[in-house]
Parts: sequence; C-alpha cells; structure tokens
Amino acid sequence: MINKIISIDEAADMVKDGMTIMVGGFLANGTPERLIDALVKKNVKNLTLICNDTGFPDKGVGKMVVNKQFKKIIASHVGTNPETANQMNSGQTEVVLTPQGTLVEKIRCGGNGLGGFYTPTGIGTEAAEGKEIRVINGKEYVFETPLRADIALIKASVADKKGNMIFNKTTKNFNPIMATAADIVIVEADKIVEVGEIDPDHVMCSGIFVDYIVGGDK
Amino acid sequence: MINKIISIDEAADMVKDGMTIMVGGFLANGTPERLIDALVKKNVKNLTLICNDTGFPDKGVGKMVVNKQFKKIIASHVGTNPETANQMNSGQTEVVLTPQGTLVEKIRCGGNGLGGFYTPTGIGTEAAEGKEIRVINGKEYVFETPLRADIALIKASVADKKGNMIFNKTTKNFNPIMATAADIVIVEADKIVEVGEIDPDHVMCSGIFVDYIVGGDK
Amino acid sequence: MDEKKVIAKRVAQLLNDGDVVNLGIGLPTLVANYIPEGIDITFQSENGFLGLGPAPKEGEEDWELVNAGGMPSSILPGGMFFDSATSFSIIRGGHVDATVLGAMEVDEKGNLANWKIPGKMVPGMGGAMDLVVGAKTVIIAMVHTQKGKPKILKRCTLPLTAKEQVDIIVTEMALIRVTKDGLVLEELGPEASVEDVVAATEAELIISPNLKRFGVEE
Amino acid sequence: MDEKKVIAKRVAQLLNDGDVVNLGIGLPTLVANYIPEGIDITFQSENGFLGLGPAPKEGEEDWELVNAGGMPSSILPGGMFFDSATSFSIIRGGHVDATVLGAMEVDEKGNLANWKIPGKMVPGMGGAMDLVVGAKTVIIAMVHTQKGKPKILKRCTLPLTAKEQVDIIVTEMALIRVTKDGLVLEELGPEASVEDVVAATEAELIISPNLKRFGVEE
Repeated sequence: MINKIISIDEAADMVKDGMTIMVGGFLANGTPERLIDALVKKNVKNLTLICNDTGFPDKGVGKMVVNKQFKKIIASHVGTNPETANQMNSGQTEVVLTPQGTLVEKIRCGGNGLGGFYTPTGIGTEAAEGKEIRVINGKEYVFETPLRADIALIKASVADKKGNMIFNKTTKNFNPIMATAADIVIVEADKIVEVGEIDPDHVMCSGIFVDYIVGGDK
Repeated sequence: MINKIISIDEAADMVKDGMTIMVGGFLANGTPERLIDALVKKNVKNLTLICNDTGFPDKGVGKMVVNKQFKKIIASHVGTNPETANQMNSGQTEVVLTPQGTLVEKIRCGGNGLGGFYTPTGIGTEAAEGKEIRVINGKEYVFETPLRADIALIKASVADKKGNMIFNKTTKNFNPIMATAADIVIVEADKIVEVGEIDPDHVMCSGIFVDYIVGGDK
Repeated sequence: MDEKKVIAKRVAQLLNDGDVVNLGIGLPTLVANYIPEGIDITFQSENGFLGLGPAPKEGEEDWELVNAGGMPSSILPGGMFFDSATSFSIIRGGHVDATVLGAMEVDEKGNLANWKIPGKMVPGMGGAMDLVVGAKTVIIAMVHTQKGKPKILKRCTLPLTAKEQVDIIVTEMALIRVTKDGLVLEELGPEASVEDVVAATEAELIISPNLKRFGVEE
Repeated sequence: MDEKKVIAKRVAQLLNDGDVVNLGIGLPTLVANYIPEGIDITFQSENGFLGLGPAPKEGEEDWELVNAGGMPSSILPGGMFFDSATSFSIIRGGHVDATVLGAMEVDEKGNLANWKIPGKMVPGMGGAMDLVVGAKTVIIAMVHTQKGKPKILKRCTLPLTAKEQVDIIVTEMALIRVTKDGLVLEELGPEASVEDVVAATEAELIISPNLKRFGVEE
C-alpha cells in the first residue's frame, strides 16, 4: 500500500506561488487550520483561493488573507473578514462573489467530468452578468462552468491510511466535494486510523481522491 | 408529526394509468418488491418507467414488464429481461436507452432544480443523436435535461417514521437520488423505527423527501 | 412585545405542519421561538444539516456543530448532516417549503435586495440567492422602515438578490402579499393604521377587502 | 493456460500500484485473479462501491452486496458504498485509473463497439459509455477473433460505445496500443507470430521496433 502520510511542512511545500487552491470549511468550521498556519509561515504569494468564505482575520483562510497571499478569491461570502474588503477595495485582490449553491456545484462539476450546468440562481442579478442565459421549459437559467484547483486542502475528523474520511457534524460542508476537484488532494485529519477501522457504510468520502494525509495527533 | 405510514394497497392506488414512475434498484437489488407486486396485482397500464434496468422476468420491475404495464421505458440496460426486447421489437413499448451515468445525473438534475448539464458521455454514439453538442474548452459535450416522475418507489433497509433512510450495502444505487425527483415519494422499508433511532451521521437520505412509508415488517 | 417579536411571531404562524424551513441570520432566527404548538417544522441550515435545534447553553457549545452564521447550534432527533452540494440540491430543488430572510429593499414586483450596498458593503450573497430562487415560499421579515425611510419600494435601487421571488412581506406594521396585480396589504400590525402603512411604504398598496389585524393577544 | 487466462494475466500486469480499476462483466472479471504481489488495486463496481473483493463461498452469499453483474460479491477493508450519482461522478470525473472491457469491435482510431447489434441484440449500454469516456486508461480484453472473423477493424461497423477512447487492446495473440499514428503491435501472445496477428486483424498494424512476447512462463 502506498504511504500517503507526510509532514505538514512537506505538504505546505507543494503549494507554489501562483497556484490555485481550494480550502474546505464554512466560516472556518471544517478548515484545515494547521495547513493554513504552515502556508502563512511559508508566505507563498499570488495564490488564487476557492473557498466558501474568507473566514475571520484570526481563523481559517482569513489568516492567509491578512498575510496578503491571494491575488484572487472566489467565494460566496467575505463579510466576516474586513481585510478581504480592504484588499478588494484597494484593488490588491480580485474577489469573485458566487452564490453558495452555484459555487459548490461548479466544484462538483469540476470533479465529476461534466462540462457545465444551468442554474436558476442569480437570474436578474449581478451573479448572471456576462453569462449565457438560456430559457429551458419557459424558465431562465444561467450557464455555469466547472471549477478545479491545483491543490485542495481538506479537513477530516478521521482518516484511515488510504484517506477514507469521516467529517464530524457540520465540518463536512465543502470538504468532500473539493476532494474530487483538484490535481493534488491533501487531507489534514484530527485522527489517523488503520485501513478497515471505518465501516464502509460510514466512510463519507473515499480515499481514492486523496494523495497525502497530514496530522493525526489530535 | 404527520403520519406517513400507509398500507401497500393505499400506496399502489396512488399510481394511476399513464403516470411516470421511477423505481429504485440495480438488477432488482434495492427494488421495492412488494410495491411492484401490488402494482402487478392492480394492473395499472400505460405507465412510463424510469429505472436503471428492467430487472428479470420474475424479479424487480421486470414483473411489471412481463405484465405489459409500460408504454415507455427509460433505462440504461434491458438485457437481463428478454420480455423488454420482445415488447420493444413488437413496437408495444418505446425503450429509451440512456448511459447509466447520464441517467442518474438527469434524475439528480430533476431533483435539484438545475435546468440541464453537459456530459462527455455518448459523444459520437447513438446516445447523442438529435441532441445539442457543445464544445467547452476544446472538448465535445452532449446537452442533457432533467428527468422527474409523478411517483418514485424507493426501497430502504431502515426508515424512521419521518422517512429518514438507511440502505444496506449495494441496495443504495438509484434510491436516494430518485427520492429527490418525484412529486410523490413512497418508501418501502424492511424495518420502520422511531424518529431519533438513526444517528444523524448515518442517515443516507433525508425524510424531507418522503411522503409515504410502507412495509416495516421484515 | 417589541417589534421584532411581533414580526417573528406572525411569520411563525405562516408555517405549516411538516414544513422544511430555512431561517436567515438576525431577525428571522427569532421565528423558531414562536412555532405554534403541534406544528412540526424541520429547520434546514445551509452549511449542512436538517433538524436545527436551539442554541446550546453556555459551556455546552460544540464548535463542530454550528449554524450557517457560524454559531454553536444543536441537531434534533430525525435530523441529518450533509455536504454543501447536497444542501443546495435541497434548497434549489424546491425541497425547502419556506425561507425567511431580512431585506434592505423589496419592491412591487417581488424583487429583493439584501446582499450589497455598492461602494459601502459587499459581504457577498452567501446562500441567499439560491434560497430565494429555490424555496417554495419566500417570506421577508424586517422592520418596515430604515431610519424612517421606506424599504418597500416601487423599484429596488440596490443590486438584486433575486428577481420576482418574494411572496410575503411581514413587518411590525403589516403583512403584505406579492401578487400579479401588485402588493396587497392583507393585515395590519398591532398598532398600525392603513394610513400609517401607506405613509411608510413607497410602493403602491392594494388594500385587501378582508383586511385583518395581527399581533393582538386575546 | 487457456486463452482467457493469458489475456487476464497480461492485463493484470498493466495495472499500477494504487490504481482504481473497474472491470467489465465476463473475461475482464478474471483480471482480479492475476494482480501481481505487492500491487494494491482498488476495484470499483459501478452499482455503488469501492473495494470489490472476491465472490463469497457458496452458502455465504449476501444478496444485498452484489457486483455490477448482479452477482454476490464482497467488500474489502478500506472500501465504501455510495449511490449511483456518486459512482458516476467517480467514473466520469477521471478518478478511475483503468477500465477493462470486452468488445465486439475496436478500430484503428480507438473507436469501440460493444453494446448493440442492430436488429439482433440491444441490451443497452449500462455504464459502459461513461466508463470508456471517463477512465484514464481504457483497456480492451477480448479474444482476437469472433468465429475466425477479425474484431480489430479499420472502422467499426456496429454502433459505437465511444469515439476514440480505447488505449490498449489485449488478446491472446497480441498487445496493441492505440496511438495517433495508428495501432502499434507492441507484444505478441505466447503462441502467435507477427504473420498470425496481421492475418487475424483487419486494421493496419505498425510493428513496434521493440516487439516483445508476453505470457511465456519463465
């Protein structure tokens, strides 16, 4: 069996200047905080971030925002981190706001081989501006395309050594979807167990998506 | 709490001549056999079936095929039931063969409010004939539209009284997806338990999709 | 009773037994406190669960079980956790019976603006655009005016959250229904007169011939 | 060794440590018996699980744990059950490293026909069209000729399963790779000569300068 366990520093070293990263979590609930801390320390720059939100200045990806590591942010909500608005207003960072349901569906689309989809969300709003509108069965829909990343940073509560994951309660959110949509998938797990310790009916996301596992000591 | 438990006969009576039904199961694994038996007995006709396959002459929806209850069948595979081919060849039944991944995605689409999607599956084959082809990032995709039914017949291993479901092993297949894509959703459960007996992390499909529950005595 | 309680209580009475409901942050959250006896409502939280219960007592918070505002929450028996793609399949797919949201502006067409003040505040739409498009009934719960200025307008001036999706507006002064003919004043708040409501509303109001009053305790 | 075993064994040697593999029904199923020591392969079954194990002993069958052919199967430690939408997200999304399928016809362009003989047999494509489009490597495992007639053609005559997706063809006589320049004969089967292969093949063959022989036991 291939060994997927690496150190946090080895994981952080895979993230290079200019890359696109996806980070799991919803208001920093279910965000891999130790990977974020390592990336702050490494000070890698000009990244593109795909995340539901930008967390808080001292929590989640918000710490990387404060450290000015993103040239572009694709998110559904940035209101809990004033630093995002500052960088957006000063022109330092491009912020693409996307409805939450559209954002997660674009990521699912990127991970499952579809070329795009039509959603009714955003019709008549700025979210549809510049996008193709199509009437299907008398109703208007916006065309949306897939999103993928170079690296996805995923937070799991438990992972086995193949990367099969369990997410505690509301920490699931974007994590299992993002795990399907990046070239390299790194999971930060609170606990790492042997293969077979998780019941096949309780695995919430398969290890086949996972390249590397860090953590395990919580 | 609204009572969702009804008798099998009451459930079968909801299926009327000419309706479109979705039936869970994969080669009759995870198919609600007792609902099928009740529909055979009731002898409702001219139905449209949406199902992965047509099971076997003596198992799954195949029993209804033998009983000549379908005017149209939308499936990915009909090879295990020679009666389907007979009715197709004689012109009695229209059979629309759809790639399995496209079929389930069309049903998901019908259940989740999207207007359609582009898939690479079927390009250059009969499955794409007459359909819009679109080149996205240099690759060809087929446009596919949502599928919905009047009634979905779902098989669960365990259901609580709100309809929250557990599916044993490979009986899951199309069941949780079809449960989202019909006007009326009827679940045949092997076992019915009180609300709260299933751990929120082990529920595989929510009871919010479920209108009626039958069975429970296995 | 203060005005927010008056609004929350009237909204709670609009909900039906068995409904799935998503409450926005702020005033709408209060609605959960006023659900009438015998009415079973399942609350959905778009960050990933059904069966949202009351906030835990101080000291009993589980920071891996939070609501869409990121605050500690609880899950009731019969609930379920899921990922963000499933969450928005539920929302966009019409499986949420009602969503209750605040508004900056609403207009005669049922247009809603509640996510952006250009040049001032751009928090992002989060899940609001999906909720407003996907929920079967969209209820706006808000105080009638902002610093004395009407919020119910002929035409929204701020960027829209959704086009023509609002069904009912409940304020401390009125219950107003959005119809094809325009806004119908159906009920007056406990202390308001028709003249008060008209004066505090920019939009044209059709006075219902069956005008009632709500919020007066027997 | 009989010819099917020769084919299955050569195909098994094409798989890499850590691969996710989907095996078609029939001959391809045999591949699982010949995975080399120390190579960890995760088999995917499109009806809804990862970690497909050997068939259970007679009397120990669990009819709620079946493979995509509907026959009793088993799940190995580290496996996982899922619904059909997830199954085809895995397949179409490129998360399956290799699929091994039988064929009626394959041609010089890598076109594949294996789902329909018009007027004779129309079983449906099942998951084959998705598998062939989605898997990173498509391996055809089949006997070289059908009743003495070539199956490797200049151009397929039967309805296609997929356009230009086949990567490698393994028969008892040859291992042939599909390249931009055409079909390259890379290896001979244990008992075949170049002349035998050319005579049994309608398509043009480029003979590799590094032509080898497989299936001869040391």
